[in-house]
Amino acid sequence: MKARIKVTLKNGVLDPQGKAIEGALGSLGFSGVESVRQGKYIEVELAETDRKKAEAAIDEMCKKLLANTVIENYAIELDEK
Amino acid sequence: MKARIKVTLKNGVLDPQGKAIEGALGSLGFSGVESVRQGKYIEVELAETDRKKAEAAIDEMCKKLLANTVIENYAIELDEK
Amino acid sequence: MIPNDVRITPELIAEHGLKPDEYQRILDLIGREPTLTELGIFSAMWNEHCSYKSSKKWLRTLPTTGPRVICGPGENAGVVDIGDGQAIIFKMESHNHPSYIEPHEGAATGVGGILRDVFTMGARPVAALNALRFGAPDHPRTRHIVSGVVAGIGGYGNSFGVPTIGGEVNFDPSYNGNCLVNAFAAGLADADKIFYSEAKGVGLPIVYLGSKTGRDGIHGATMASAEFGENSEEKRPTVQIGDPFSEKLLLEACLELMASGAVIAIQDMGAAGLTCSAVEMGAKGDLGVELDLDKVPCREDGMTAYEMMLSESQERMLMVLDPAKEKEAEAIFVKWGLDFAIIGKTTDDLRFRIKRHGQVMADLPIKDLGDQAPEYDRPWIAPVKPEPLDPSSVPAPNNIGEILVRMLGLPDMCSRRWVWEQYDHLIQGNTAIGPGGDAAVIRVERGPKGLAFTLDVTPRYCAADPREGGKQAVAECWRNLTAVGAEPLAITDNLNFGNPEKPDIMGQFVGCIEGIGDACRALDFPVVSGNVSLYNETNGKGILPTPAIGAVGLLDNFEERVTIAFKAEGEAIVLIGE
Amino acid sequence: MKSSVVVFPGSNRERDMMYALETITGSKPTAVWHADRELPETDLVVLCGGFSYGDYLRTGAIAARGNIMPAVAKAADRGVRILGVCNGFQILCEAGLLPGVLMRNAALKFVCKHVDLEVANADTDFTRKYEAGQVWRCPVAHGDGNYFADSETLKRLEGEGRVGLRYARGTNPNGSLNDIAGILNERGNVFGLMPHPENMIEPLNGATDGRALFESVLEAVA
Ligand SMILES: Nc1ncnc2c1ncn2[C@@H]1O[C@H](COP(=O)(O)OP(=O)(O)O)[C@@H](O)[C@H]1O
Repeated sequence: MKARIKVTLKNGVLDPQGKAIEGALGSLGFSGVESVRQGKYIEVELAETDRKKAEAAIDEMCKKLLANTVIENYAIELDEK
Repeated sequence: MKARIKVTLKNGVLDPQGKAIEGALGSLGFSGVESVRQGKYIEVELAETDRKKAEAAIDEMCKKLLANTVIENYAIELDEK
Repeated sequence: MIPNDVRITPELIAEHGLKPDEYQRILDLIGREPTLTELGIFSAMWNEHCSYKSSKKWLRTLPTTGPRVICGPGENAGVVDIGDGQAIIFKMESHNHPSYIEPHEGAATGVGGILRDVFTMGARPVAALNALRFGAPDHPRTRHIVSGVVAGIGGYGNSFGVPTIGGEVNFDPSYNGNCLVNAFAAGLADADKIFYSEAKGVGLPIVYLGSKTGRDGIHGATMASAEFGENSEEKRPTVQIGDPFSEKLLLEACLELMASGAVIAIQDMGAAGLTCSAVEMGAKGDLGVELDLDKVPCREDGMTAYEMMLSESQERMLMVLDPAKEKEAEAIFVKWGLDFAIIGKTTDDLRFRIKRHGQVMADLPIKDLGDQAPEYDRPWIAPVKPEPLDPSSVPAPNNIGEILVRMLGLPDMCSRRWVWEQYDHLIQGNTAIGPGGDAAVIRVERGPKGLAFTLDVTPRYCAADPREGGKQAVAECWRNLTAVGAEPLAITDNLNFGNPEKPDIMGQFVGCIEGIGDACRALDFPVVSGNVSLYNETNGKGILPTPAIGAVGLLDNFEERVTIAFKAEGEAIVLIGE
Repeated sequence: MKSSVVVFPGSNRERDMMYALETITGSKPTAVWHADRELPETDLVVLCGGFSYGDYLRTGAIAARGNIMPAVAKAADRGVRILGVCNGFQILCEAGLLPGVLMRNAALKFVCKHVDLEVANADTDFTRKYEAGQVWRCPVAHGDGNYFADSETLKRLEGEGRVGLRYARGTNPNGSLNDIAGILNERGNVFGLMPHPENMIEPLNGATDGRALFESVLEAVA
C-alpha cells in the first residue's frame, strides 16, 4: 500500500518560504500570482495490505512525526499498489 | 484559479530526508515501512481564470523555478476556486 | 471579527490575566469601562512580562552604574564603553514557554528577539550565546524539546549570520514541564551613535518597518506569564514562526537607515509588539501617540484593532522618522524588500489613540499605561536551608577511575560538542576562543582588542541557598572571564523562577537578587540589562531557581587570550584560590 | 587583481570574504548588488556564503535566477574566474554553471567544524599553490553540503580531474558522494566548494592554509 501525505501550514501561520517564492516568481516576470504556500509531500510505502489498518498507521505516523500538528495540517491518500 | 504542485525527487536521486524519516519511523516502533520519499507541495493562487493559460503559466513556473528538473519531477493539479 | 464594544465580564478580565483589583485600577484611571482593544492594551502592558510588577522593587536594588556604563537597564539593551570610541551592547532574554510549546520556533524567535534588541540600538551583532535547561534526559518529551530548541537556535543564528559561541546546557526533572531557553546577544557600535527609544518632537511620523502583521501569538505575552496546566497543549496556534531571512534584511536596512540620519527614535516590536513599542516610545518622550491601523501592513484579511495591537508577529520595528528624510528612508527599505509604512504621528496630548476604519478604538493616558502599572511587594519567606548531607551516608567509591569515567559521561558533564557543532561559531572570522572553553573570545573588528563572553548559574546552589547561589553565579562569570585573560566589564541577567505569588518562591527570588547585588557591588561589576521570567511552573511545581548571568569582559589584545588546553608536557600544574 | 563579491539578500559571509580578498590580494573587492545586471571589470567573481533568500525552496535556487546571474554566466564564458563558496557553490549548481546539486546533509543537521581537505587536483587555477595530495584543515558551516550527481556526471568529473578538493581522513561532514568538497567546470575557471577558506587565513583562525586558494587565483590572473 502506498500513502501520499500532504503536510500544509495551518491558516494564518507565517510561511516565509511561500513568501520568498512569491517574490521570486514576481521578479521572474510572472504576473497575477496572488499567493504561494509551501508544504511537504511525503510518500510512504507500507507492507500492510489492509486499507483500514494502513490508514490508521499512517494517521499515527503523521501525528507522531510527519506533521508538526502545532502549526501544520495533514491530508492522507491511500493507493493500492 | 488555484494550482497544487507536487515536486518529487526523481528515481535514483538520493533522498536524505526520506531516509531519515524512514529511520525515525522505525525507531518510533512503526513496522512494515518499506520506503519513504519526501518532496514538496506548493499551492499557488493565480488571478488567471482561463484554465489553459493558467496551466501553461504554472508549467513555466515549475520549469523555471519551482522544480530543479535535474533531480526533480513535478505534477500539477488545477482547481477552479 | 471581534467587536470592540463587547461587555467586559469578569471572565474576560480573567482571560486577559488581570486580577479584579487590577481591573478596578483601570476603571479608576480612565473613569469608564474600557473597550475590548483597551482591555487588550492594559493586559499587555500590565502583565508580569512587560510590567515587572512582582520584580521591580527588587531589581531597583541592583547596582547598575559604573565608569564604563553608557546605558543601564531601561532600554532595549545595556551599553558599555570599551574604549577607542566603541561600545558593546548586550542583553539576555528568555523564551521559555513558547519553546516548550513549539521548541524549534519558540527558540528561534527567542534568538530573533534578542538580536533585534541589540541592533535596534545601532549595533551590529557580533556574538550570541544561550543558556538552556531541560527536563530529565529520560523524560518522554525531553529529546523532542532538546533537538527542536538546538535546531531552532542554530537555524536562526546561522542564517542571520552571527556566531553562536557559547552557553550552557543542563538537565533536571524540575524542568520537565518547563524548559528554559535564555538567549544572549551582543553587538558593536560607535559609542556616539547609539539609538534610543525615546520619541522626540511633536507631529513627527511614526513608521512601521519590517515584516507584515499577522495573527501570530495573540496573547503570547499573557501566556508567557500564566502558569501552565494540563491543557497547555491546546494553546498551540499562538506560536510565532521565525524568519531569520527577513531579520537579516531588517538588520542591514536598519543599519543603513541609521547611518542616513533619518532615525529619531526606534524600538523593536517584541511581546505585544505594537502596543508596548508605541507606548514606550511615547511615554519616554513625554509625548502622545496616534496610530491609524488602516495603514499597518497586514498579512491576513480582516484584522481587528484588538488583534493588531496584540499581534506578536516577528521581525518588526517602530521608529520616529525625521520627515525631511522620508524618501531616502523609504528607498532603503524598498531596496531590502521590506515594508515601510507611516502609520501615525507623535502628539502633544499624552494620549495613546488608536484608530481603525476611521473610528477611535482606544484612547488612553499614555504615561499611566506604564507608570500606573501595578507594582507588588509580594510577601516572601526565606527558604529553609537543607540539612547538610551526612558524609557517612555516601559510601566511598571503590575505584576513582571508574567514577571519573561515569562522571564525564553524565548528561550535565559530558561534552556539548553535539550542541555547538550545530551552531555556526566561526562566521565573521573573529572567533578567537570558540565554544568549549571557560569563556568565548572574539576579536573586536580587526583587533587588537578582544571581548570575552560567558553565561553561568548553578540552580542547585540557588535552591540550597538563594543568596549564596546568586553570588556564586556572578563569581563564576567573573572567574570565567578572568580565566581567559579578560577584564570583567558588566553583566546582564535572566531571572527564571516559579510562581512569585508563593512566598517561598518569592523568597528564592529575593535571595538570589540580593546575592547577585552583593557580588556585583563587591566586584564593581554592574548589571546593565536583564529579563525576568516568572511563573515557570507546571501543575503547581516550580523549576529550580535559575538566575542566569551573562557577563562580558575586555582584552586589550586578543592575542593574550588564554585557553584551557595544557600546552606542553612536563609543565607544572598549579592550583590557585582557597 | 580586481575582484568582486556578489551580495544577495541573505548573504552573510560577504564581509568575511571581502576581508580575506583584501588582505590576501592587497586590493579592495567591489561589492555587487544582486539586482544589478552588469558586473564591474573584474578578474574574479565570488559568490559568497550565507542563506540567500533564506535557503527557502532549495538552497541557492532563488539567487541563481537573480538579475546578476546572466552577467556571471557571461563572465564565465569569457573565462573570468568564478568562485562559489558554500551558498555560492549551491547557487552555481542551481544556475547550471556547475553540474550536480547539494542536498541536505546526511545527518540532517547543520554542521560547523573543522574538516581535513585533500587537494585532489593541484593543477587548477584555484589549487595550484597547494601540493597534490596535501591535506589541510578548513572549517565548514552548512546544512546542505551533500554533493550529489548522477553516476555519469560523477564519472566525468573524476575522469577529467574536476574534483578539486575532497574531505580526507574520514572527515566528510555531510555524506557527499566520493567525499567531494569542491568541483570545477569543464573549462576550469569556475570553482565551487562547501568549506570556508576565507575563515582560515590568519593565526587567529588556527592556521592560514586557506590563503593558498586565493593566492592560486592571484597567480592565475597575473
Ligand atoms: N533582572 C533584571 N536586571 C536588570 N535589568 C532588568 C532585569 N530585567 C529586566 N531588566 C531591564 O528592564 C527593561 C525591560 O526589559 P524587557 O521588558 O525584558 O525588555 P523588552 O522590552 O526587550 O522585552 C530592560 O531594559 C531590561 O534590561
